[in-house]
Amino acid sequence: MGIRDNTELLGLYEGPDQAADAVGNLKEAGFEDNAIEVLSATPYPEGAFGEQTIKHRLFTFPFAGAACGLAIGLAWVIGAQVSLPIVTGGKPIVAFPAIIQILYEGTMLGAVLFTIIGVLFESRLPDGIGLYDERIADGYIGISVMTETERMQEARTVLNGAGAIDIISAEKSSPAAAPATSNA
Amino acid sequence: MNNPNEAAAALATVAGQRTLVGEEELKADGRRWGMVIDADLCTGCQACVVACYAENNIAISEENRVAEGRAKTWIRIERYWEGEFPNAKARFVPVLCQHCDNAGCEPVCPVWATYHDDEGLNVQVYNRCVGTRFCANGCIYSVRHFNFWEPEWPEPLDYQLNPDVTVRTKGIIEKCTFCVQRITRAKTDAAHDGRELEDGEVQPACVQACQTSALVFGDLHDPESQVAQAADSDRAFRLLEDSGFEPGVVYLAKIDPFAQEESAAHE
Amino acid sequence: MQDPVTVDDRTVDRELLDFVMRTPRWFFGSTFALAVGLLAGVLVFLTMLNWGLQFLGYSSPVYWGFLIVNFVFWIGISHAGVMISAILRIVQAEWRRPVTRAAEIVTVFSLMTALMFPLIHSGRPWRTLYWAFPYDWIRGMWPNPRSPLVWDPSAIMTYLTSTILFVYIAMLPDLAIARDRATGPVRKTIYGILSLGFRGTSRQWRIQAVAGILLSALILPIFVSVHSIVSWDFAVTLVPGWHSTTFAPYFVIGAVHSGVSAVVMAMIIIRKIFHLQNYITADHIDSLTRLLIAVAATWFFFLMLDFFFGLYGTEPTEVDTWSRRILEGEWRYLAVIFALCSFIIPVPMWLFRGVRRSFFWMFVTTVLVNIGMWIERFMLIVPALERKSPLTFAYGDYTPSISEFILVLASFCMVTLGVLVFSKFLPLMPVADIKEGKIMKQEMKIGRADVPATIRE
Amino acid sequence: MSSPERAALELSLRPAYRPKPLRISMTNAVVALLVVLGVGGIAAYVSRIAGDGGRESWAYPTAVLMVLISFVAAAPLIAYASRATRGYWGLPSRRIADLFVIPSLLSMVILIPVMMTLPPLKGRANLWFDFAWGAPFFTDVLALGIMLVAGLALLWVSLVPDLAANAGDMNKLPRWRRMLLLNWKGSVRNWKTVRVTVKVLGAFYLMAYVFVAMVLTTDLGQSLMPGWRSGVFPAYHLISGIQGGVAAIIIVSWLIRRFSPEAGQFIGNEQALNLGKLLLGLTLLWFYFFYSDFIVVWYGRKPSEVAAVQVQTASVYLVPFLIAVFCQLLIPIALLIFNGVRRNLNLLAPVALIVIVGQIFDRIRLFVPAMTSEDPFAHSYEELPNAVGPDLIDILFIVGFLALAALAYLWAARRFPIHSGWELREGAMLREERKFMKTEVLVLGKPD
Repeated sequence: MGIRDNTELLGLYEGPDQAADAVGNLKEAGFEDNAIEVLSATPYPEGAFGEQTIKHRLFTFPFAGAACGLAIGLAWVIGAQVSLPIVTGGKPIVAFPAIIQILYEGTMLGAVLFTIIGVLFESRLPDGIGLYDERIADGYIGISVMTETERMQEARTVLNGAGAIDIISAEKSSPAAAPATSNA
Repeated sequence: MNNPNEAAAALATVAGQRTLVGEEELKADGRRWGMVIDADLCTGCQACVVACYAENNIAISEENRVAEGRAKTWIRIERYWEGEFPNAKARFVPVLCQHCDNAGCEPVCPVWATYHDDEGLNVQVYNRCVGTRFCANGCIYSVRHFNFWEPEWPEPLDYQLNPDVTVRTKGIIEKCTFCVQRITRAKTDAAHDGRELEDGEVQPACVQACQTSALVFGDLHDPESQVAQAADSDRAFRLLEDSGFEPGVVYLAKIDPFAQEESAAHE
Repeated sequence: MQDPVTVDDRTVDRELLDFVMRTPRWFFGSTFALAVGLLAGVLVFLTMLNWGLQFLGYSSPVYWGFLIVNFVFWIGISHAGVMISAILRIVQAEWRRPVTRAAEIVTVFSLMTALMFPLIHSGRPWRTLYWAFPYDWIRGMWPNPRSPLVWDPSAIMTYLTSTILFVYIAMLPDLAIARDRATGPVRKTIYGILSLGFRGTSRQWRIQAVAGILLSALILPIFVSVHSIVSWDFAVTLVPGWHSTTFAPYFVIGAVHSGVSAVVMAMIIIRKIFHLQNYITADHIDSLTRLLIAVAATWFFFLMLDFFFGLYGTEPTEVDTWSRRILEGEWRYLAVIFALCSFIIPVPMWLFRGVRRSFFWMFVTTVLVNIGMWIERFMLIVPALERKSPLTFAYGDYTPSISEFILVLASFCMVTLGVLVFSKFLPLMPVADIKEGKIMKQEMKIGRADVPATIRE
Repeated sequence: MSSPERAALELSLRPAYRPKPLRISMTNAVVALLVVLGVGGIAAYVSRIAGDGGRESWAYPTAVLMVLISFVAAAPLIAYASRATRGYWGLPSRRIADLFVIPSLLSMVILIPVMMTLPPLKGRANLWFDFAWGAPFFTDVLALGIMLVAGLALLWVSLVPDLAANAGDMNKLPRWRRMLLLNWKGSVRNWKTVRVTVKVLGAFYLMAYVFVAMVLTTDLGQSLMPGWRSGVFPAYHLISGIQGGVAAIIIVSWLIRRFSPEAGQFIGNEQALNLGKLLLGLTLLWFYFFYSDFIVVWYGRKPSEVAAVQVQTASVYLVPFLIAVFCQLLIPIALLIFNGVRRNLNLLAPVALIVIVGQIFDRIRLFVPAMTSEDPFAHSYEELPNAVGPDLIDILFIVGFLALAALAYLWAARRFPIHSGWELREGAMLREERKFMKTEVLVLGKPD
């Protein structure tokens, strides 16, 4: 998001419909899809604002994690028994029926951890520089557009055209992660 | 199914492994310490119990401890009554750690504190034990005892502690070791003199103390040994045999001529 | 939904985050009381650390007692939370929304509490800590992977870790809301950092939805494995009454039985003390209870399996154990209480709609179920040990000591305290989720009838 | 909205729709083949009855019986599940599942002679503890009978509205048919009756099925085999049965979509996806129940139990066991974790077929050793027995009865509407596409 020579504009809208119009107008004005972000305090059905459909590779993460987890588990369990090969209860040194549990847990743990990483990565978190405004929490919809500085004016007019109650640019508001002190 | 190890071995083959403790492996690496207890000779005199206390630094238990069921007796004489009052008969069964091949106590220990050594002993490693007491649950003979407190001896008994045996701290499990300290002593002596260990050279305290020599100790795999010959008897049986624990302690059934007469009379 | 929802959102946030933002007076009192209870347990633990376990009621051959029972009980409770939220997320049941977070939090804290008990009750806890985590690896001395007591920590750790992460991920949007609603720079900073700068972009919402279902699908198998492994602590031994192949599914479904009841109980309490009458309604309790009926029936089936196949072989030791459990001494009274509390009284009552929709009766019945299930674990574990083998000389009796009761009490205090403190500082209600429900809700007209309808994600 | 739902929706708009019985555009060769095989099966059955082979000779027939109990009889449970949870995905599968009760009638035919050959209960482990009169013969036959009757009743009630729709003018019908159709007027009362009855009967069928699974697996399996004593086994049988049931439904749905364009239009990817998920979950459960049985025995190492497990898995019946494990667990999981496979019925059907094959071998490895054990009164195996292979008659029996089951289902499918039109219409009424701001969303109604 924070590419240096680009500026981010955040327009606030009272209702979802104006916001949706704003997205449409921005597209018509020729701003590319992935420059437009819709900010809302509540999840709306996918594509409700006509924004671009999200592509993600979240489903590949658990498989990778499971593989790693299984490998580590296998290494640990086999290693633990071979490095200390003492007989207990007449059981084999490497007793597979007895170590399935640990392999299983290792696999699942790996899968979960990778999924969590995947979730953070896919939703672009942590994010300390994106524009934000507390009024969004009140149900206002924010439309953020990322443009080159010279097209800023144009974007501003488009956002205003759809009836933005307020427009924030990078200077005016502070990043979301920091204690936001805005004029809500 | 005569030999559960077969089954276990076959089962383990499913897991791509074969058990290391089947009969044949034990034969392969020689010794298998074992004991024969002749119920016919046992008089229930408890000498073995006392000897065990003296040899192995077992903390003395006062009445209330015994009442709590927390008395530590590595070997105990179980006395059962047979028949109704006028002709009731006492039966004595000395029970100690059976040093099983398929012990239920060994695999459940999370820290390898108890395992099977290559001479068939069921070893307890006090330093590793963390006192989960899982092994005590796994043992169907209930011969594993837990140290609920630091061991204490009333005067002057604390002067007779055996220097060869560690005093177990609180919070761990302890049990009969077949007097492993004597076994090692004998082995080192033999090695020092550069000779083989002879049969009967090693005697646990209980065996030594038994005046009717109802207890015989030795190497079950050496066919000449006393214990092997004693074990090879039609009276021989093992405690709770169908559990498949493969105990190293063999019992010889009591001979009771009168009982036979009675049963004959019944027929 | 066309007009701005500003006012609504304000009020929703205020009502749901009320307890986080403003502290009622009773909070301090109750926290203090719970802390005292917890402290009593800690004192008992320290005493045992110093003078050994002689203060517990254990004696040969009953080496496991109240503490392990309590361990199993809390593991059981911990199963409901994630099970409920995961299953409801997967089937996209609308009424899940207010329930999920609270259920997961109950899971987290009961798991932590359960984890304490094997440590407390082991002879040398300071060493026990070693093997919960691989230790001493320089000397090649690792834990024994063949021991069920090593399977246990691995399973519980996995479950705990994934549950906590799951809760955190699902909580990001609410943390963001808390950040915006918070007054005062300190809170703002903390929530701001915790929320990782979540802005609610459409991508973030999308991933939230996907992650919810994906993580649920991953956690469900873990949840099944945990209690199965706990049950194998008992089943792999040859103790008659423990050595039963039924144990794994029986423990799991029993855990769900007690756990879902616990969640219902918790929801009713939360509704009362946090004034969430508008958000937790009779419908939620009703739906949860329908789930409970199915669970209870399944549990009963497995109980019967365990019972019949315990007597099945007509092996004397097994039969002894069972007669000990349900016929002898004080055990028979316990058995009666158990049967009444965990099945006979509550389940038939739940069949009536009136009971399902009355908070009072649901509270009573769910408390009964949990009493019953605690006793069930007690009956499963202890009598079997008292009559472990045919060697009658090795018979023993078990009477819990006062210190065991204190520890059990302390465990209850610990869980309650945990949930209370959490709900003080973090949003216990999934605010964003509930708001989403408002948008998803639709009306459908069929003829003259209005049918409640929802948008299918 | 995918095409099947649209089709259903259009139906609901056409009030005069009559759900048609299945018209399969299939060559008669298949039917002829099935008939021939079926005749062979009947011949084998007769020869078994005639011959005094005793218990051993009924080993493989018992396996067939348990297969019928497993995936054929378990299929209606899926319909109940989808009704109880008001699952939209299950709508087209409901009648398909209900019809499976017709082939499962065959199980009774096999059960009766098998029960005749069982040794007396006294002296061997059993569920009846000496105080059930007429056990096991009477009790088991009764249990199975109740289950089948419940299944038939369920099928009949759920059929009533469709049959009525097809019957045309009720007043012209003979009296008995009107009675059979409950004097259907389509009144609110009629509908309420049908809805409630279908759910109640479904629950009842579930209970009956659980009980049957418990007693049959015990009387024909555990109690005959020395040392086999596993409390979880009935549950294992139950779960694997339901797994097979789902597989069977998948196969039938695929056949319908492949061979009958008219009926096939209701079966879409949504059903495939959900059935696939269900199959995956049940496959995992299969492993769970198998393993929780195995680990306890393996770890406990009680010789009697170990020997029993060894007979079923490790040594004696190793081959059928491995086939079962691969077909019921490994292959399905390896394929079903991919969404692509689950969503595509053409890929799902082969997996389902594999599962069914695996199940047949699984039942063989479980029940043949039990039926052929020399001494059911022994506490444990003295030494491991030899595997008993099927002879020609057994093979005829297996193939023949599976063919008969297929024929029975085919007959039912051609005789009755293959989709329960009323439920399809109800479902279609409760789902609609709406415009939500800039996007189309699917709205589902959930009446209470």
